[in-house]
Amino acid sequence: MTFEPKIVGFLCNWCSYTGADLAGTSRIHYAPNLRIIRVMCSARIDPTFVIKALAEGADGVLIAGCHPGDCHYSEGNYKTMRRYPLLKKLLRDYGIEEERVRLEWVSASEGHLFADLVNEMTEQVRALGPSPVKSGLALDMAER
Amino acid sequence: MAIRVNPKLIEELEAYGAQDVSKCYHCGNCSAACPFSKEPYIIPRRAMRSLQMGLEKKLESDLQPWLCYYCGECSAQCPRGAEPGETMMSLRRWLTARYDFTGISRAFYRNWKIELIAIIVVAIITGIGFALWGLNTGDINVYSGANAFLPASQVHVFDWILAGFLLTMLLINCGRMWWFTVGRDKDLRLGAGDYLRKAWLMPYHFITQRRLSQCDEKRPWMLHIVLMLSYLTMLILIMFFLGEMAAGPEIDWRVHAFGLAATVGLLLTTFLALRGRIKKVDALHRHSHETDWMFLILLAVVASTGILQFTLHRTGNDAAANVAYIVHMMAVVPMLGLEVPFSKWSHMAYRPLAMYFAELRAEALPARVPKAELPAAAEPARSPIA
Amino acid sequence: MPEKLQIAIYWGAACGGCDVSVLDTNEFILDVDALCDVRLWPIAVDGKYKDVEAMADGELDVAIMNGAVRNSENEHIAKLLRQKSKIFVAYGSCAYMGGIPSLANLTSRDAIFETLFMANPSIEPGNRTVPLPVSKVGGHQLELPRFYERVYALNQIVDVDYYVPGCPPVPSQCKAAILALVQALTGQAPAPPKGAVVGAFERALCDDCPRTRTQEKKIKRFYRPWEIMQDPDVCLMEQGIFCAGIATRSGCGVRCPKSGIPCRGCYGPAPGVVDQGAKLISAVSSIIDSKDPDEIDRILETLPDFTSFANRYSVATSLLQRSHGQ
Amino acid sequence: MDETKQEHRIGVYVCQCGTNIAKMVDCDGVAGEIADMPGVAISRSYKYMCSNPGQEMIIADIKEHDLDRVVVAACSPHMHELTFRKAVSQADLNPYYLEIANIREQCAWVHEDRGQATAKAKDLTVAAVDRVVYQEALEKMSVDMCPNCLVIGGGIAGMTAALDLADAGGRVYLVERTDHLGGQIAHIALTAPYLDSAREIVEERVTRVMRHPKIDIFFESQLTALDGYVGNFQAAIARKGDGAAQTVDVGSVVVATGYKTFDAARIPHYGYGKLPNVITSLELERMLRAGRVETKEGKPPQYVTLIHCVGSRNLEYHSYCSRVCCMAALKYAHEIKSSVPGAYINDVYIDIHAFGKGHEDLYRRTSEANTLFLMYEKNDLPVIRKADPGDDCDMLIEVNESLSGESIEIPADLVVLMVGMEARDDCRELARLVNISVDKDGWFIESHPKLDPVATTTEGIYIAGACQAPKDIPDSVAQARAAAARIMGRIAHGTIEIDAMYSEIDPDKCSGCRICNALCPYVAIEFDPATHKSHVISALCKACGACVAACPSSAIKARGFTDEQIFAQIEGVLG
Repeated sequence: MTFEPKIVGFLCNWCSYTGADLAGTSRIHYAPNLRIIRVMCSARIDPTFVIKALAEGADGVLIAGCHPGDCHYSEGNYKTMRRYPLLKKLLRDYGIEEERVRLEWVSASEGHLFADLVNEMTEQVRALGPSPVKSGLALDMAER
Repeated sequence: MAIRVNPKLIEELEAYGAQDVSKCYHCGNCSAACPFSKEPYIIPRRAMRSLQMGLEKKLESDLQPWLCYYCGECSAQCPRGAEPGETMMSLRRWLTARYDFTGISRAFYRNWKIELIAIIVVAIITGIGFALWGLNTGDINVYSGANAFLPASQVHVFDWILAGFLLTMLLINCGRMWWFTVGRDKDLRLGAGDYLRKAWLMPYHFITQRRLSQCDEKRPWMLHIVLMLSYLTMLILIMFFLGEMAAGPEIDWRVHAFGLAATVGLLLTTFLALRGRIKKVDALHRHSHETDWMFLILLAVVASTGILQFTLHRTGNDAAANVAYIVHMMAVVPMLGLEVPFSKWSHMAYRPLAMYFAELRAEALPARVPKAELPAAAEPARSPIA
Repeated sequence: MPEKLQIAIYWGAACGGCDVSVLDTNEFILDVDALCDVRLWPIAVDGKYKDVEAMADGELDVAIMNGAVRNSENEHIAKLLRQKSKIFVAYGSCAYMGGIPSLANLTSRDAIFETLFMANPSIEPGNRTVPLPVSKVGGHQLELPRFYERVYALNQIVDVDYYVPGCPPVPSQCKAAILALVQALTGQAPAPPKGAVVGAFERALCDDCPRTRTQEKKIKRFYRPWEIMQDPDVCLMEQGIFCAGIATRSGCGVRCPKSGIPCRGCYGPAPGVVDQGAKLISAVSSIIDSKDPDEIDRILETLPDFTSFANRYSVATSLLQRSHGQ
Repeated sequence: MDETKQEHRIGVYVCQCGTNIAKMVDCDGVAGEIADMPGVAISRSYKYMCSNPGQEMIIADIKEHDLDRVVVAACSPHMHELTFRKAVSQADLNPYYLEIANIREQCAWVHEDRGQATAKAKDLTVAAVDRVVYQEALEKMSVDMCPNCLVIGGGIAGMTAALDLADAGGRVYLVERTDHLGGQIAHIALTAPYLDSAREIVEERVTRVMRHPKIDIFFESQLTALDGYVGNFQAAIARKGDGAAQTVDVGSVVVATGYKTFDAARIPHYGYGKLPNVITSLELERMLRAGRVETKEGKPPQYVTLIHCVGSRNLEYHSYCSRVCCMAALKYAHEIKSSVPGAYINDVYIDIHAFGKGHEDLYRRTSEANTLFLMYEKNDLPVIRKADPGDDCDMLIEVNESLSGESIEIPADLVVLMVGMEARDDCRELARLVNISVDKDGWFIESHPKLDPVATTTEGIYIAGACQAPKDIPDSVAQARAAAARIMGRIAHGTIEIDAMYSEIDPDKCSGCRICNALCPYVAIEFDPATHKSHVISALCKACGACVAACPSSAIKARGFTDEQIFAQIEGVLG
């Protein structure tokens, strides 16, 4: 039985979440591995959320917001854009493949793009295998 | 080399009866409605455009107006009331004036009074001429035979001279038409052979009016056919059997049957045409140019006086018949002398010619333009959209 | 005056600074001595593990342990003290969050051994060996504590009652913490809720920082403290010097920033913050003045080794716990 | 977390949406499994939750089983969140005690495997249940509405808005950058399509504004600062030159700063400035107002050519259509004909946009008046050159005429460039000042292109006239009056409701690091130097949550999207 990755997606309400809705209303099929959590703006996405998701057993995390320049709150997505590289540094240092966490821009009209993105990311994470974060502590406790 | 736009041309065309040309905004409904609109003759839209822009040379060398028979569909479909049908009509008048080297028809079309005066003058001269001539050659009470007031043999000579004159005029104008539409087009490569091979088209279309018969509305075609045949019959009778026609008093059915039939045909068609123009039912009768009226009236007079003198002669009133004869000639001479080469009547020559030339063009440029079904004709298709 | 409180002070994986910080309370130490019997404090008084093992459970009133758990000995004593004490206090950043030693969690035991013992140029190639739990030396069997794959904060090994943060806790806070415990135990004051952080405040460092802050926190590059002539009165962050104070619990008296040294976060996350490192990410990125991904990267290059800034003392307790085992 | 849930009575409703959801998701199954979750008092699956019976069911259950939280697993919250909030509040439960799980757009419609879709639907619903227990009762907040208004710009839009507002009784502060009112219309002789006098239109407005007791006009002045929030702004207005600004209290702001005409010299191609008889529409207006249309040589032109879309509908300059030039050109055709009866008018255009009331008629009338319309392709601009000595005209314009397909040359004595509209140079500056956004062309962005073209993304700031996009007079006036009406509505209300979703700072946690201050796109966060703490002006906050994520002390709470709620959801979806 193949490994089915669990991916948590944090989507901004105005562009990406609406884009996901569009994928739905257009009946575009995509992989069922993504679990979407809505936030008003990608700038609301505290890196803690991403780390929390990984700690809770997510194999991948998707952060999606409006395209730069299109933010409903004028510049929220730039704030997200600034956090992302630091977050990746942190993950890298903790020995977590940075591909597990992706920042993407999806507009309200990009239902297709969103579906493709989910499929592509699902395969990417599937290829990486289960997240090393999953209950890492417990494992070490056991082998100690 | 860019063509110079000439906004004044429209004004010139207005003298020929064009109106509302500038209303057209090229939606193309007219050409969609026209049964003949087909590359390279996008009728009437491309002509409308050339006219709006005043592309004089282009219009001059355009056969399009002659390929339109004014069924009126275009005007009916026009959302802007730009009267494309009437524009085509006025273009035919304008072209007639263009083909005519004497400038007479230009004068006629631009100012109908001139035409009227010309007709009256010619009529009076003819009247006086024939009166004097008759009086000093024969007896006013004798219609035919020896010392007839106007002996057929001599009138015959006059007819031939007149025929000769107007034939020359007409031929020269036709020559000019050829030059404008075919001759001067350097892209055309035509040998004598081509001209001969297609020559049959002229009589064919002259007699059958084939193209007109392709219009959805058949009535105009039938009238034209009747008119053409009657006219033709008359022409032959007058040219070759004038003696027999004048002879009498007993009726010689071998000729008179034809004569009477032709007269009826002429009277009938003239009557219907006049009625149409008065009632303005059909599109082609809605806007009449003064020249149309004059032509029809002349035709009516000619036909009626013709039959009148005939009846009077057969009923033994030779003197009255002779008077009627003079009146008859007073109408015949201006009609043939003025209308045929310089005015409306000339289209009977230009239309078949147009079909002929169109076919020649199509032959000459098969590669450049899809050969349309009759008339398969062509000029370089320039417009990307028309 | 009730009979003396029974206390033990012990160090795990630590530098010793915590023990010194207790001594730094100066004459207060005499009050402590007057109040308490110190049953175990390797750095100050004599005492044997077996004495502790001999105690009855809960015989100790307070066990104060500093340092993290790095090896089997640390774990053994931690569990032992927990078992024998009424109140178990994690003292100092290492005990509280893993501290500096837990930066080792970013790598693996093998890598550490390799660097320390095998690839170490100061060791003769012939004698190179790694610490073994059991080894024979001159016919004698020598046992060493087992070196764990990772470093653990105390609460990951045993149940901790109170935490005293700091690297080391400043004497004033040490004093305050001990007094609080004593008063609780002697019924003079209500005991702090279990799991409470004692000897620190309930807000982030900025609250006590004398440096002025403006709205204009916008920087085009970061500076290490020695790279720039700093304005002593202006927020270090605003001068481009990465200071963890914004995400660090106050209590230290803002010693570092006051002396021109940026805070490194030894007092741990501000109350209510789940992950100090994660919070520092969004805080720090908020002051980067650029909308262009490439420029942002360039600016961040001026902030090397970000993780050991963000989680300098808290790798062990960070939410991210990658398994080293496999 | 289960403990927290235990104390609650949660109602869960799984919608089948006819077969839309039921086809791919085992709704009964999901409802069944959820029923066993701690805290879930009742869990149902129903055909159409959004239907009246569906809503009634929720209301009834809340009363009967005294539910304190409601979860609806159905379509996207964008679809029916408000519907169900209303239902919940009808049962006297706070509407924000509701959470929606989107199992239609995110499951039923996008997955092919019923098993997987159902599993995912369950995860999402579980997450919603986990989240909903952390939901809080939120109340909409209301603030007082100051009846005074600030109108920026004394053009037709600004004056109209000012008059409507002042007539309604509020005080209006009208800020005009020049020393006179009237704006662009002051330069126009007649207006399209009815060719009536612009002067009359504008003069009536100007006199009324000048005389109006409720309108204070600030000539040669501009806004230098705008603080506060909807209903309670403080606007600083300064005369050009001197720095001393006067501050006025206003509740609303109408931005009506208009446009600037495109500078024809930017298209060297047309030789504007070099060929003396190539002029702009503005210059022609001047001639028409003077009642004399003539060439630089002082002769009446025989041929006049109007060239459309100068600076508009052209990728090099502005891609948009300036909207008014077509009608202006037609208007000119008439005006020129009446002042130079013999003139031939050529109208060189790309497309004639005659979209407005009476426009098509004007177009028809003009073409009937023998105006020659010549069409050119967007990217194939006409070329103007001096005519040859022999010609009866001053210039020749070469055009590839697309209706005829001919490349032609047009005789011209006078060429009129129909220059378009562009945003004013200071648009971005002003946008920053009043905190609204501009699009790529510099036009102010409305809050919704279709449903709310008058308001902006900042509460209390409205836009009117050509500063939002090229507009003609009626549209500008309409927008101005709409803005005025919107404002009056709010004034009449006395107070304004502010969405319950906003962020708030816990003063006990705030350390005054001021990281959040600069982050807020709506300058809704204020730092109090006295207390050394920041606080959110909730009326200004739009709940984006940027500050919440950034706060290193976790001192800021996004109402409706708290950390606890999202953590719970994360744990929920990961089962």
